[in-house]
Amino acid sequence: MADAVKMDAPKLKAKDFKSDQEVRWCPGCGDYAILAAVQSFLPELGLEREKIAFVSGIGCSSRFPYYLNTYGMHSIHGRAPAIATGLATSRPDLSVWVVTGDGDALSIGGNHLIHALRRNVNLKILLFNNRIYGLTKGQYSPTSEPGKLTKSSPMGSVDAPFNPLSLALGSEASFVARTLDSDRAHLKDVLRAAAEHEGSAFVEIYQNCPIFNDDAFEVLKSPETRDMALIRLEDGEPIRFGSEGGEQVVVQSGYGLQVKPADEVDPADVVVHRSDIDDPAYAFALSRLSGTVLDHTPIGVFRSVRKPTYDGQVRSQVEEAASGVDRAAALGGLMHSGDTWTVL
Amino acid sequence: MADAVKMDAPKLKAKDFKSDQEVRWCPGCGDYAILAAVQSFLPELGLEREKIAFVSGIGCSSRFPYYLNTYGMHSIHGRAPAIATGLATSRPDLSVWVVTGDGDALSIGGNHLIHALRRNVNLKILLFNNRIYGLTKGQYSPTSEPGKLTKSSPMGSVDAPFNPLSLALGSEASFVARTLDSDRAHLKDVLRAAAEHEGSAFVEIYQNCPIFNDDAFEVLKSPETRDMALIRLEDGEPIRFGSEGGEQVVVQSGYGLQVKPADEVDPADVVVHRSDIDDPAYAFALSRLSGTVLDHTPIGVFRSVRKPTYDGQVRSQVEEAASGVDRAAALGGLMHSGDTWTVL
Amino acid sequence: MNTVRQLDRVVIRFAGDSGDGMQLTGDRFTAETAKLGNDLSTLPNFPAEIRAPAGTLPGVSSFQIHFADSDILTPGDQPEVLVAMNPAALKANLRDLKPGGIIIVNTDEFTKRNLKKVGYDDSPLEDHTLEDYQVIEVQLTSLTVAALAEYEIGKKDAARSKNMFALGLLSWMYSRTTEVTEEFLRKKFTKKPQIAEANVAALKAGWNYGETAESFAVQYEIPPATLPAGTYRNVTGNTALAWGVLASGVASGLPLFLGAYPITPASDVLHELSKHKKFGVTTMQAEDEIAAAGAALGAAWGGALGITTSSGPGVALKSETISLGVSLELPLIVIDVQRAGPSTGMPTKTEQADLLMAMFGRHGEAPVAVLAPQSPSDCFETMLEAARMALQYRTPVMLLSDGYIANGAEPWKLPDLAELPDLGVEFATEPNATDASGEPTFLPFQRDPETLARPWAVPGTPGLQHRIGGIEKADGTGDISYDPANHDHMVRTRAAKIAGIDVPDLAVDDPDGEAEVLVLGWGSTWGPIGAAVRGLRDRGIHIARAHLRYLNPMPANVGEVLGSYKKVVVPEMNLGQLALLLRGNFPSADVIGYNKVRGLPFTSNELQDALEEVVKNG
Amino acid sequence: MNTVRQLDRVVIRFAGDSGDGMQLTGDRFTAETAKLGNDLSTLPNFPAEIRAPAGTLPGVSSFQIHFADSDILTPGDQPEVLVAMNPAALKANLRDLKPGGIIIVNTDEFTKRNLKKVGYDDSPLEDHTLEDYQVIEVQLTSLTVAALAEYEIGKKDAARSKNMFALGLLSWMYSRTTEVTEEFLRKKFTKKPQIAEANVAALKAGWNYGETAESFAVQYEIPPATLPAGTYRNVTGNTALAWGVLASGVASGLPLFLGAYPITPASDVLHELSKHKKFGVTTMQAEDEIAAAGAALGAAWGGALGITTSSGPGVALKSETISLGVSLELPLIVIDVQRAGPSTGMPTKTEQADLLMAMFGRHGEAPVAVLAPQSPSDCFETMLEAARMALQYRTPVMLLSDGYIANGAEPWKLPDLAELPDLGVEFATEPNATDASGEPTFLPFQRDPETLARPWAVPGTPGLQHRIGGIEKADGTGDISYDPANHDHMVRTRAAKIAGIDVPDLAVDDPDGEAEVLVLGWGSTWGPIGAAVRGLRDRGIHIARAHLRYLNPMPANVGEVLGSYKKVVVPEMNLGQLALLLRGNFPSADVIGYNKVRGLPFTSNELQDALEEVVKNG
Ligand SMILES: Cc1ncc(C[n+]2csc(CCOP(=O)(O)OP(=O)(O)O)c2C)c(N)n1
Ligand SMILES: Cc1ncc(C[n+]2csc(CCOP(=O)(O)OP(=O)(O)O)c2C)c(N)n1
Ligand code: SF4
Ligand code: SF4
Ligand SMILES: [Mg+2]
Ligand SMILES: [Mg+2]
Repeated sequence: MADAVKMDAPKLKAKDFKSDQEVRWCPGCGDYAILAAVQSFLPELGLEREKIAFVSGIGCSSRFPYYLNTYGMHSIHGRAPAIATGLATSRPDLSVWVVTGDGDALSIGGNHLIHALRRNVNLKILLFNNRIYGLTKGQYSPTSEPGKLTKSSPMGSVDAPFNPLSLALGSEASFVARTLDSDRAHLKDVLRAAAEHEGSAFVEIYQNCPIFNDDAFEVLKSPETRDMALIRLEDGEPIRFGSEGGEQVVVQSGYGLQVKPADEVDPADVVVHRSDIDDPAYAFALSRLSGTVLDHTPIGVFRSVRKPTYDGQVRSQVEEAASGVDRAAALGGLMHSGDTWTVL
Repeated sequence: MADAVKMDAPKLKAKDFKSDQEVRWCPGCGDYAILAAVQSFLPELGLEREKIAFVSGIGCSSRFPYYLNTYGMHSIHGRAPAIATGLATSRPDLSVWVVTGDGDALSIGGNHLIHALRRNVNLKILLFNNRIYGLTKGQYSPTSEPGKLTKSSPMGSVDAPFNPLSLALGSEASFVARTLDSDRAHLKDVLRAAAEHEGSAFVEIYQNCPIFNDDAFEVLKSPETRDMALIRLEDGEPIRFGSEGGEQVVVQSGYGLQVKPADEVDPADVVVHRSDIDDPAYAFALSRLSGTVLDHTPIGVFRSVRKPTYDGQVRSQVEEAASGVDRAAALGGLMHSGDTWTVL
Repeated sequence: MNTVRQLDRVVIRFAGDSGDGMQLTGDRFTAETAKLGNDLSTLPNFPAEIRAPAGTLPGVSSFQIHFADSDILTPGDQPEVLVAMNPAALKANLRDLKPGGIIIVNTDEFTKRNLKKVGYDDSPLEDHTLEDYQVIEVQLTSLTVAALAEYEIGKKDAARSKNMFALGLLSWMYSRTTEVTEEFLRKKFTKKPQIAEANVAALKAGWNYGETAESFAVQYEIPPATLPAGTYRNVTGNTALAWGVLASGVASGLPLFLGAYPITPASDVLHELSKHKKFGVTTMQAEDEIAAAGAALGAAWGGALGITTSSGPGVALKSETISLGVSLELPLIVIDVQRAGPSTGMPTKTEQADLLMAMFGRHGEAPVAVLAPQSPSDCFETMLEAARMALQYRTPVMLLSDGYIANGAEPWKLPDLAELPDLGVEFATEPNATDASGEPTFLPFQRDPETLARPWAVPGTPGLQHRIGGIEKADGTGDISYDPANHDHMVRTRAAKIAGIDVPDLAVDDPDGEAEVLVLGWGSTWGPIGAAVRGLRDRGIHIARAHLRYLNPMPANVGEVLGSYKKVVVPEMNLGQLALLLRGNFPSADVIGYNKVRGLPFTSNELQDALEEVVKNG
Repeated sequence: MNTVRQLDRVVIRFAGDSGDGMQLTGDRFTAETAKLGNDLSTLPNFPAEIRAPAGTLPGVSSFQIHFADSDILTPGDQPEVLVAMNPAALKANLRDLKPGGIIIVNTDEFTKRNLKKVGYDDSPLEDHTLEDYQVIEVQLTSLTVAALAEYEIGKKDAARSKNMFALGLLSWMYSRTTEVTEEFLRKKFTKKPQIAEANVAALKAGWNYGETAESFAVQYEIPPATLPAGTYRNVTGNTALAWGVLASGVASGLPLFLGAYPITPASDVLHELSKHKKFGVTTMQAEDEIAAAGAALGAAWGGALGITTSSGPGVALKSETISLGVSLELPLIVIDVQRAGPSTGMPTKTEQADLLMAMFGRHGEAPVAVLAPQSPSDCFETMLEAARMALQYRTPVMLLSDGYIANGAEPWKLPDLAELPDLGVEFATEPNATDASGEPTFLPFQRDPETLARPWAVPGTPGLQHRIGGIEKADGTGDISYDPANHDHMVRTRAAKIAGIDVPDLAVDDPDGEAEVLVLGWGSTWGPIGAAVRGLRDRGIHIARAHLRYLNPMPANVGEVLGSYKKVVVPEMNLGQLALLLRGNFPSADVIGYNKVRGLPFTSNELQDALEEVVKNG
């Protein structure tokens, strides 16, 4: 949150963040769970509702702002980070959130996303990744697995997908995290960390689209598979996961990371997670543990480092220049500066 | 180069690649050196001139195609990768090159660049990075160092820059390299490697703009400083550089890389460069050795791995489906398929 | 047996929840109707973009079919029969129903809970709501479940076949046979014969229910229409467009390249073409609309027929790239399947408000050809025309379809493919000039004196290497030129090239030549205008009509046509865009706009009233 | 002493290599001229975008100044005096020079090598090329170097001051004093006094050379003009625009947010505003034009005055975002500094061909206000007007400047800032309605009955939380609505809001009321048209004139004005864009276009001829 956002907690409840609009996603859509988690998290911000603004693009996910009793803008496809940058830069008193989808953020909106991240604008960007275009009824997206059969790829998609976290890290993102629609507690933890981060916070939320890409993240959710697939990152803790008898750990391998059975590894060699490493190489390596295949998928905060924010610096330049200036007088001064002459 | 491009070398010379247009960059512009290097390299492609197409965007650098006696398109700002994708996908017999600038490729054209790279379209993308907007007379660019004073940033730019190689790697680029306008031999080596690579080849060329950003890369060029700053990557070789008495080596440090005095390091610990490592984490770590500060700047091929190309796969789907098909007959068949009825 | 009554035309609307399979039901009824030889026209209506919860108003999906014993032009203004699968479907569609019309309701769904979901306090079946209609109550769900008792499928699955029961019932009512659908079901579910048979059983049960139930006093017959001889199929505008693209490939012999980014209601063109790689179509789902247009232009440079499809917001984004196409003088077809705007607007609703953007939505003097299909099947030929213009004149062409045409369907007499136009292109392969020293040379901007088209020398052609770009170029050489006179010349030449595109004269339909009022439309208003004109003439009112397919350039005789009528009425689903162009170009014509911007096609009734008003009162 | 001759007006052009400092020279001559009380108008002409090699034709840079003893309107059609610093400058500018005009050449640069660079086989100083002119040969370089011999600077550096020598010479010729420039040089080079003094010395040497050299038979005097009393400065259009933005901030009390992406010829507005952070201006150099417009819109939502600046290609890219602005009904000012198109066109050249794009270049019915300044200084007030419209009506506004206005300069009588309009905005802070249950509520689309503007409740306002978006919204509540009647209503309401914007009547200048022909222009043709009209009237020809600042909506009396003249001539630097709008809206007017698309402003001579033709021959 920007410096100027006040944190004198009003006592609001989740229900205070519900708007009067009927929620219109398909039954079973992961967006419902995310909405509920966000509504139950927002009181923690300690802000009056009017101090919060959600900006979205276009997509199922981008309907999100309508359902929150905050200020909201449902803008146009892909442009939310740009619009939000204008808002956040000119309004340090607001907590500005962007809600976007894998198509909205990574396809048409890719440029605005990477630029918002490199600038480190004080935005919390929630990317609902269902690995499909939901709203336009099921085309593959930049995160769909190669070979995916959709209406626009009847012989299988041939586009190699992005790894959103790698892309964010390659774009100099200062905060990068991943979480899951179905894990409310984890989702809230990540939102909290994002909100506390000063600068751009990029949060990928795996979101199920039961209609066009059902069970895309089932391996991370099903009791049979999740323990062996989901890696919960905890700062300062060795990276371990797996079910009883199948404990796994993450170790360094070359310049990257690798999963190994715990019993084959000296505990001292297990990677201890640290999100505050300045060099993004570690977080990048971590982002490569999973991609389109979710066998070993870390969730949590990959990276969180302090860097100057774009909006903060812009404002301090303006404040420095403008402090104590009488605009009207200064305008007169400007206009009369340099070569002028008088006709009597 | 795409499979179908024939390599039955005609005996062409650099001068055969000169067009009849007068070259119009400012005196001393690094673009001249790059042009000369490219003209002297092109005969090595072993292609007739008509089999080569250069597509550029807008910028000083983007005037490049005019000066080559090949097919050329000087398109619009930022869109060259998209246009070239259409050409490369439909014309496997051509060798397609993109010439772009740091503003063209990374500012307005960022999205097309990252998508071309993730798709691994068979394009050779040459990014002339002068860390400034040349054509529009000197505004800062997405690679300008923070604090840069320009017409649009009179109090110093506050935008954190991209590291173009990190961005490319975060975009799943299969070939990533860097070279220097002033080092013709190295430039040609890198162009050769790019041409030989099947898929997208991303080449950053540091280019001096004497008018608006003079000597931006002087530390890499001046005899006093270059030995201690420039790191020449050679596949299979330990990464060493530095002038006599000041030998430096690169070692692993955490998940990243670090420069150390050679005499403090066990030779076995010196990183041996390999561009063919599948995990991009190494190349990414390498890309972090320098950024806006050029103290330790690797040049050469950072990464070169084989991945399926977008255009190749698209074509094989079309070829598979279309082989032996009589289009006219098939159209009749299609139109008469399903529910039809006849009125007599 | 029941009474059989002869009708000349009927409009039926099937309505239910998105999950009820109404589109399939409509589609099957259409197939049966087509087989019977009726002329027909259909219109699906999808819910807004996201699937709303079951049973709610926003979740209602419907399909309307108009069929008759003579040729018809629209899917009908008002349904006479409404099949309502649940309370939401009833509520959402009731106001459109003709007074006195028939309502067939699935009473099983009229539960308290479902009624509440749509704000009915009391069941409309029990109060006065439906007083003015003939209501036929059928327990569609339970009858279906009962009929399928012997199949080894769960109750829930069985209930899903209720749409087939409804289809069977309606088929009986309107004397359609069910064989086509039986065949279809067996084919569709080849791998699940159990499901196929259950559906067939439901279908038959519905038919038999009509035959036996007491509730159905009358059965109707609509004799076949006398249509021109030929083989017909039903086709939507988007499919016809896609097939027109394929046909353009056949007719030109060129490879096809579609660059597209999904957007409602244009996505289906991408989907359809993606299926037909065997025609040498490359489809690229690009990262955005700009890239889609750019890739198509790149492919066009390389000698393909480059096409890009989108709807308003996406077409707006392509403006700069289209302007490059104008400057490069390369063929590029831009398809805009218009939807209601501005901004995101109403994405599933139709509109004609992108005409002026198509004409003028680019910086600088950047003229392009613009044309518009008038009906779903007409998309095929219009697409061929767009390809002809683009290829022959080396220019971007804008094709303006709309949501109504895109999703609506009508019978289409399949064209004889042997008569496809020859769209073959001669690529430049040789120098076309000599330079100062007498050497042969290639001038990429030396034009064909007739068409003003420049030569198209694709990369790969030996000896013709040249450079093109968006900066102004010297006529002939194509070299960068800042010469003032050259720029003026080039601006005028590009304009003259477009103005000189060969387009057929505007045909006027004025049977007895006594009309004083002309109604002039463009695009999808063709059907409603035609129906309205027919209605007026049936009542002895003289009115002339004409429909503009070619919006830029307009046919040479437009001025003359306009001049021969006292008044020209121009109905448009916008605030008067064609009207502005007509007034601007033919100031002496008395142009009267009729404009509604409701996201819906005109009804022929409202048009009849409006036209009559002009004819009577001037 | 030489003869002194009185002149009433002179046009001088300084021309040299890009490296010769011609812009500075022109600028200084302008300052001296302004101080003397002449009215003046200037026009710089830069080489195409990239610096060409020294001494070549594409590398020529020039600066033209027209000054007179009475008020003038243009920088002059044809220079009467050409200062040519090298052969390229001579060759590039010669054809513009008035027959009989004076050429001052720097003979030092007329070397074989330099002559060859521009294709002169023989020196034009020695053959018949310059026969029709008065040629004054000066060894500018060597005289300068000689004059600076005593300064401790290298010969090369000394030679660089030759522009100051030339300035001194011209100052003497036209009886200007050099003090202003001396002061300027000393200030500019405060940190390098050596350089300052060298330049001053060169300047004085030039002046003295004129005073003493035999070659100069005549010295000229141009008496001061009688201009309205006040303080004046010279101002370019881009600077006046930027200052207009600052003034809009003062007048509205709002913070200012500029989102921009560099592009010729608009970049200077960004540069100028970047310098003035003390006015509370935030300038963002965005990643592209779409982001620039988006950020400005986001800032506008947050309560800033949001502005985005670009030129044609960039404005085309903003279309979709502007359409969102139309739908959201938020203030947004879009400045298009037009340049020659289509596509990249001729970026450094002027044109007026974006008018129809400004009007119609968006999907759907997306009306915006459009207005255009008529001269460099007029940009200031036009910008204030744009701000008024945007803020009061909550709408995007397009301001169409062009390259001619942007870089051209003219004296500007500084406005009295106490008389700035009050552009204060009342943000919504309280509920504006009651809901069904009687509770106070906020309806973001409940409009002001007068202006039809909706309330502007900025995020952060307690209790007024609401959501806005690009999907069609119900009037009043702003909730998503697909209701057909509501859409029609909203489309018409947005149109009515723009149509209802309060704009002053069009003023007609028709001194004796006897004119039958009206010349109607817009934008930067104001000066040339004015000069042409003056010329005609001087010759006793009756002609009326009017100039449209407000292009959408047009003033209420436009129809009436057009109707009172037999013919209306509309000169435009495009193929007839305003003419189309006028014909379309006022079909009974007889509109005659006069169109040249050469990347250059009209000359008043050509306009005079064209207008005379219409007056005489109808
Ligand atoms: C300019 C533009 N292009 C295309 C569209 C159509 N469109 C709307 S949402 C969308 C993609 C949605 O995918 P995603 O961002 O993944 O969101 P989801 O629906 O899956 O949540 C597309 C292509 C549009 N509205 N505007
Ligand atoms: C749509 C559009 N926006 C802006 C411009 C103006 N413009 C031309 S080149 C350029 C940036 C050039 O910088 P870079 O890409 O780094 O190339 P360089 O000139 O430095 O080689 C800009 C902003 C344009 N031509 N088109
Ligand atoms: S289509 Fe998918 S993402 Fe969209 S609302 Fe339905 S389930 Fe959710
Ligand atoms: S401005 Fe810079 S980059 Fe452009 S041509 Fe001149 S020196 Fe080269
Ligand atoms: Mg998605
Ligand atoms: Mg650059």
